[in-house]
Amino acid sequence: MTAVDWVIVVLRVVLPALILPAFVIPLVWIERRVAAFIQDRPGPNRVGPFGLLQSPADILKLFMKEDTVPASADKLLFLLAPALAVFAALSTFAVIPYGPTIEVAGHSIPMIGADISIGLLYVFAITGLSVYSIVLAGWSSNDKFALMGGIRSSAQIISYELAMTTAAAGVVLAAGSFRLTDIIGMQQGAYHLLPFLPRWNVVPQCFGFLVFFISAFAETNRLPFDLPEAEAELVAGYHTEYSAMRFGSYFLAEYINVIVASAMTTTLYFGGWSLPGYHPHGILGGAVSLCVFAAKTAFFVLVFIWVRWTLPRFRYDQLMKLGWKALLPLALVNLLWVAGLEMYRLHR
Amino acid sequence: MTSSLPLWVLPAIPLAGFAINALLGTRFGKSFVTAVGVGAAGLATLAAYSRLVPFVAGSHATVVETVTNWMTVGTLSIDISFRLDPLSALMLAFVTFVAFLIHVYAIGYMHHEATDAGYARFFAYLNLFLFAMLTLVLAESFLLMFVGWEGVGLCSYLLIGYYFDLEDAAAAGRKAFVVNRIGDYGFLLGMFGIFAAFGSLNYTEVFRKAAEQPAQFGPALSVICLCLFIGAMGKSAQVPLYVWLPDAMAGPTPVSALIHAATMVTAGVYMVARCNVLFRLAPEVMLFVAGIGCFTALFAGTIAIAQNDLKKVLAYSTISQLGYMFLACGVGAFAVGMFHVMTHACFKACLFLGAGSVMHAMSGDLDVRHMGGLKAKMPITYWTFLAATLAIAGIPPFAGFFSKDAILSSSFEAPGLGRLLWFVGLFTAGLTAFYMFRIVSLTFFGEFRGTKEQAHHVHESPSSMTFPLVVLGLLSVVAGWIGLPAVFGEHANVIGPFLAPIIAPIAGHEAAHEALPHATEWLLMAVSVAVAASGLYLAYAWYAKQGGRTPARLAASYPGVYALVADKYRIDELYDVLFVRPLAWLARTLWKVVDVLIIDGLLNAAAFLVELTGDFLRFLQTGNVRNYALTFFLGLIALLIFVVGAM
Amino acid sequence: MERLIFDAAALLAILFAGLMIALRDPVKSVLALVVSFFALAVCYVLVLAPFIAALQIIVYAGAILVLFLFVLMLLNVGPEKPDQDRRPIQTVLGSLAVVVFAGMLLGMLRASGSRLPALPEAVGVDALPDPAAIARLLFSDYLLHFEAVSVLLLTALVGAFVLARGEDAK
Amino acid sequence: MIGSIPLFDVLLVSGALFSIGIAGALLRRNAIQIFLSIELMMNAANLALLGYGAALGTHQGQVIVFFVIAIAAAEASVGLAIFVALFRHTETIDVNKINLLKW
Amino acid sequence: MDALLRDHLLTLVVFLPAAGAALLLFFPHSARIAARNVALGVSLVALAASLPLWTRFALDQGGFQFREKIAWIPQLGISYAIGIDGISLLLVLLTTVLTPVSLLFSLTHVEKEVRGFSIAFLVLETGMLGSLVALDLALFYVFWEVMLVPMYFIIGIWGGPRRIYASMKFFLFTMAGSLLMFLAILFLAIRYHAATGGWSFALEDLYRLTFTGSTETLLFLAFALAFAIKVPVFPLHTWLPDAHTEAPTAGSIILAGVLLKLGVYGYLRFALPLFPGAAMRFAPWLGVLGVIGVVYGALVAWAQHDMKRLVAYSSVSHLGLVVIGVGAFTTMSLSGSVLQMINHGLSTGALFLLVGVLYERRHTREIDAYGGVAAVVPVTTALFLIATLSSIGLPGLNGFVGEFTILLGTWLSPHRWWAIAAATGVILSAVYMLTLVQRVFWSPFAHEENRKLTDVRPSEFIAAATLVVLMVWIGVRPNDLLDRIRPAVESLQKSVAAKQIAEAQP
Repeated sequence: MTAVDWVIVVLRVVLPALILPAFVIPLVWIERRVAAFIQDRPGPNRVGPFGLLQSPADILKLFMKEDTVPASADKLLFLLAPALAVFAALSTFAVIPYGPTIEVAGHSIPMIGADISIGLLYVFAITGLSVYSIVLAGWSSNDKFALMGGIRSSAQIISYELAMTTAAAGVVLAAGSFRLTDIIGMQQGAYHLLPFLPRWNVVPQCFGFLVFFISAFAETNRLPFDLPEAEAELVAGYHTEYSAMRFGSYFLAEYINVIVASAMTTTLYFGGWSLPGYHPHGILGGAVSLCVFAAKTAFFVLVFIWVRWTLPRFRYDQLMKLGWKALLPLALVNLLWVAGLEMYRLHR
Repeated sequence: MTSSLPLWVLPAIPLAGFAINALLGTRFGKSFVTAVGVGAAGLATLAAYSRLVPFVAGSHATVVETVTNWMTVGTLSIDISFRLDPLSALMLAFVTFVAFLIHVYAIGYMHHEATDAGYARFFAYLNLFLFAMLTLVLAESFLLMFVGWEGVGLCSYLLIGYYFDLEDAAAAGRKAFVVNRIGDYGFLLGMFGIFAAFGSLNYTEVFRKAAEQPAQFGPALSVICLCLFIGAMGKSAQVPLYVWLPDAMAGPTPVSALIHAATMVTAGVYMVARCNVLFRLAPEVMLFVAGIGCFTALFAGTIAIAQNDLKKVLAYSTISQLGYMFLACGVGAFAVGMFHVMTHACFKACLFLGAGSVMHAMSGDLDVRHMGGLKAKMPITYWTFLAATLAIAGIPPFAGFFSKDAILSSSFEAPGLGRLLWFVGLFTAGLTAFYMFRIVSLTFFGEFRGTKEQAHHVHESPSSMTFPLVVLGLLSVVAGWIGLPAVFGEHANVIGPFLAPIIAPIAGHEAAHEALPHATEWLLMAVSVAVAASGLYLAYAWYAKQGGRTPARLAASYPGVYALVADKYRIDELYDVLFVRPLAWLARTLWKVVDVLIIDGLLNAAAFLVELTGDFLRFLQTGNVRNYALTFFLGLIALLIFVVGAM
Repeated sequence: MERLIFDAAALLAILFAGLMIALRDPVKSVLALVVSFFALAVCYVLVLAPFIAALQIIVYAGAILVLFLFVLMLLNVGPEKPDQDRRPIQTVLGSLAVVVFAGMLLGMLRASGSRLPALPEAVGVDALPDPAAIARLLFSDYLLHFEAVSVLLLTALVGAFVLARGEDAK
Repeated sequence: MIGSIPLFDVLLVSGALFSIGIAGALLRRNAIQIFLSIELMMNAANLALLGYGAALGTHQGQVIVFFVIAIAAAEASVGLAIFVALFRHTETIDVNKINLLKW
Repeated sequence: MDALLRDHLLTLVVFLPAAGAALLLFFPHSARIAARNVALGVSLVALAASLPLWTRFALDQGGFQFREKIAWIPQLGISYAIGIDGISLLLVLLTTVLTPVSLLFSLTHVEKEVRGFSIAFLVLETGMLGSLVALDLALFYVFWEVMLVPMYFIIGIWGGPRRIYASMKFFLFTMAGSLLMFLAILFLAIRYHAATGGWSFALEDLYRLTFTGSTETLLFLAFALAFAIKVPVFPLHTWLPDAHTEAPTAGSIILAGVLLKLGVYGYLRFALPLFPGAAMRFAPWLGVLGVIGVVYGALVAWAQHDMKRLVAYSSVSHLGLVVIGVGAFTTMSLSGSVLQMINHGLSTGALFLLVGVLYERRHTREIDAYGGVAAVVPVTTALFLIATLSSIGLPGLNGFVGEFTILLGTWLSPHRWWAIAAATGVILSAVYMLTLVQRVFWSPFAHEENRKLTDVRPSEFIAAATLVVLMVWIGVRPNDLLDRIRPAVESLQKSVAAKQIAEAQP
């Protein structure tokens, strides 16, 4: 391996990790503006043009604030938890392809962190980890609200991960691989029967998509599934005791998760970076694909925000009911359906 | 004789009667039951005579009719086949007839029987008995005879226990059956012996083989005959197995008359006579038979003297008379024995029925001390009873005289102990006359000693009861005339020649029987008549004339003896101490000690041992998971070491 | 390089495993185990079993151990109290046994070291084996086992539910 | 680059982990920790299996491990359920105190 | 269907009850009436199915008939091989008759867990039938144990006050024996493997093995013990009184009627032909134990004051007689033994049934609690009397034929004195049975509470009457049975003789 290859590898892996947090800053602003729009109020508009600098200011504040650690807390874990949250959020992105493999000066550069054969599983593995950050936070801060939050989230995330995985299994079944590039690959082009329809998984697996997307909300603890931090009941849930940048890092992690969730949805059900009928070449192609990918992801991020400011919060038992009695069965049905399709395809 | 109806019909008729009465009797009431029961008996009698008349008229050739094969196992093959020969003919003649009479008698006697059910039961049993008795009589093989043998035993059991709610009746029934069973045990072994020796149980075959080469079977036969005779002892109530018969009087009187006087009890004699071929080949057993018979006659007679229960006296007299019969058989005069069987059937049945009639009049009371002067109140009963008494006492020309005299004379002429036997028999004859006339005097003479209401109630019995009495009374007068002694002329004796063919000639045993000189005959007759008459007179004098003062004085002067005799020599008590109690004790011990203590003890001990071990081992169960885990792991290590060692 | 990673991961795994049994506080030992399993997952990847590694994290770290935590928090079990009935025999014998066992393992390993199979050749990250092969095995040769396990899981599900819901829920 | 780990190392590690697991299982009193130790032992076994699988170039090892994990999941769920039930009664999960199962 | 009836009639008979039990499993717990009716119906169907066995049984041949053979565990040569000869034919019919009879009786008298009871009973029937028809030792053992378990429950659940003790005793006794037998069976199979290289548990294969000396003795003893316990032979009999006494009436009927017979049957079918040498060596012991059993059982029966116990001990006595017949080993005595098994099944079954009639009304088995009840229950009395007479061997009823042939056969054998000693049973049986009759049904009316005793119900009457009819039939026409027994017995003797010769020259 030459030095260039090394550079390429490093870039492939590191860039997303660096860029992603950067996206958060505008995202926060966007959310607040959208929220304001939905609630029919101006929103942040003082700091900088259109209040664009609001978010940087908040971050600055967070960095400046005093970092308190409860005396009765378990120091080590208390400090560890938020870091874990960010780590989990960031490391997911490593396997998500944000563009095709492009040829640049004889080097073939796959636009993806690491194109491993178990990409999807990896994602779920990391998601599974993210629960620890919350549970630990809840437990280590030695505060009953926090603990409640922790317990809730652990149960909630595990439950919904089931539904999510099962839904995703449909996609895997269709693609015959965990490799996300393969998954995108099989979504190229259009159906030969209805050429106007892109061969995205969402078409045959709309239910799978629904389940996946809804579960994504739960996984990211966003409304209407933000029970671990339901301020009305638990003050602020698992991060009640956190302040300053530690709180910030949860904040950060949440938004990154939102982005990642959207990216995954895009990848699994909406052909990722691919554009029906467009075959990218060279750097330009890479750039276009990247934009396409970003656009699709952004759309889902907006949906996240929209939903948050539209729907009320579930009660906990309702949450569980939904997860176990609605989503999981639905996902299973979807799986069966996909299996049927595959059988049909094989026997044709 | 194709036209005549087959022999199997004879037992079949009463069997049918039994079945009908047993199943339907209770439903259709007394008249129906009477019709069926008595009808069955009558039909059987008719059927019997329809065979007998031609038989007697014609040549007395033995007839054997086989119905079917009953059982075939290995070498054993038993046919259901019936035999008509002089012997069975004789039995058949009076069994059916007497049975019929007694059926008739029972109509009146049982009429007061409360429930239809009981009435039906009674007649059903009677019919069943008749069936069994006919089977016994007509059987051609020992086994079939055994069927009848046990059958009559069963019926006597059932009928003795007819009043099952009376303690003593129930007990008596059981006693009768059990004692009979002891006899049957002998009979069984006898049969086994016979089969082992002759390879068959059919009379014809067995007797033929025995008669042809007697030497071959000699030793075995003495055992066989002994066993058979034990059976006879049980059935015919000989010492020491007589104890059931007196108790059997607990049954209804017709039953006593039919079963325990006329027919069943004579089955033993019949059987011995039937097997005369075998017995004659076992002389020592013959002697034994004679001895037992003789002793029983005397023994029972002495007991009879001191009894005050009318039926008890008759019972003992029956035993005594049966002794006579065996005496006859024992001295080889089987025909004579059978002759006495027949005559005895007539007069003893008559006596019992008379007793029944008296009992009926005395409303159930049988104690002669409460009677007296019944002559006037119930003449028919009196006269018939008197006739029968004279017959049994052996007063010529009454039936008993001839048969008894024949027995005495034949024992007199018997070799060896003959004279002794004759003397004892003679004495017993006197006794018989005495005690019989004793009860006659006590019952019919003198003045009434019962209570007022008894006196008021006493009356002659209904015609259904008196009719049989009269018939039997007449019979007990004339029945003996078919067996006149030789002194009355060459052909005076009908029965002897008639029965002669059953005494089959045995190779090498020419019956060296020369008749006694007439003078001796006359003498013997005279002596016996004299003895009997004196016995009669004594009884009359003591009990009718002077109201029994002398005997009372005698009893008073020898209280011990009197009590002993009155208590029947306390034989029952003796048996109780000798056999019943020890056996009961043994049974209890076996149960409580062997079963419970030893065997179960061992078992429970073993169980306890196991439990004990468990109690110790259980302490390994600390209940602490970690201990278990540790043990488990140590085991794993051991295993590992083992494997590594293996490598 | 992968040797380095492996050794590091292995060391980490062993270290935290030790920590797991050393710590008094169950929650902490669970966390220690989580870390240890992570390290193990890395090892799995390095022995060419990425699929299993993923499962390891999803099922073990992501589900089972979370379940542990969940239960611990639910029951709110404090740190182990200093033992009142200490069982010296158990402790001593146990430790002894462990030592012996470890020693034996080591010995056996040394004994058979030479006869162990040869090294598999290394591959690139992108060329990690595809789980499809395993899937094929699972659904062909091991189908019965697979179904059996699925039934087992179902049973366990029901069993766990029945056990844990307690009397009041009836 | 991935793979080419000498089986010896793998087995060594798995052995070490296994021993640690046993030690935990034998020496801890906290049921949960015992349970954890058992899980650890399973993983040690898994590691060995995978190592062999890799060395022999088959997938059998992974399949077996797959089953092991599945079974471990079942076991964990039931086991924990038992603990919950137990705790409800005895307010403790110290196995030294849970010894009702004795004479 | 025709094919089934033609080729698999025996299987049909054997497994009908089991099928019925399976059917009952689907019944709700509360369906008491339905359960008992179904059970009764099924047993009746089984009876109906078993009648063709009687009619289509070829009299002239000694071997097994209605044979079926299906490989079951071919690796071990274990096959589902069944078939019947005269001996098993009669016992099969006895079983199929007694089961409905006992169920008919239980109709009105089992209250607790009717469904379970019916199931247990049907399974029991299959077990009994199976062990009667099995011609493969492994199969036989399976059925043998199948038979054991339901009886254990029947006694242990539906039994009297001391049922637990009784059932435990019953179970342990039987188990102890059958385990030894199991070992012996395995040993046989292994020997067969060693001899031929193939595996087989089939009877006719194992018949061909010949053993000598101590091996044979041990094997024989292992088998004999199992069967001796079941019979039961004298010192091993103490489980029987308890089991009989505590078992529910129906249980007692089956226990006495069929289970005990399986001991003798097993001896005749397995122990004797497999190890004739040893069997002959031990025959004297067998006979002696039989004699002891006869006298002992009778005496102890006499000492009882519990009706069922009395009848139970009478069984000991009667089966002692059967054992003697087997020990004597003459054609006559063997036939007698087989016949006597049937007789005892009928008479003792009837006795238990009628005792049960009283028990269900007065709920006591104490003899002294009765007395003079003939006045209130005449029909019961009559039936009981007949059963008694049959059991004490009155000629004209079934008991006599068996007794007589056994005793006569024994007399003809070298051991004449057995017959002499055993014949005392004739007296003793009269003693204890008539004592029972006298103290229960006759003698003065003792207890006022007996006034309200009701006579037999129709169902009970039918049940008892069936048995009575059979008693009379066998008593009058014993040949119907003997003709079927004869060939079997003769072939048995032939095979034994042949094998003894074979063992003589190794």
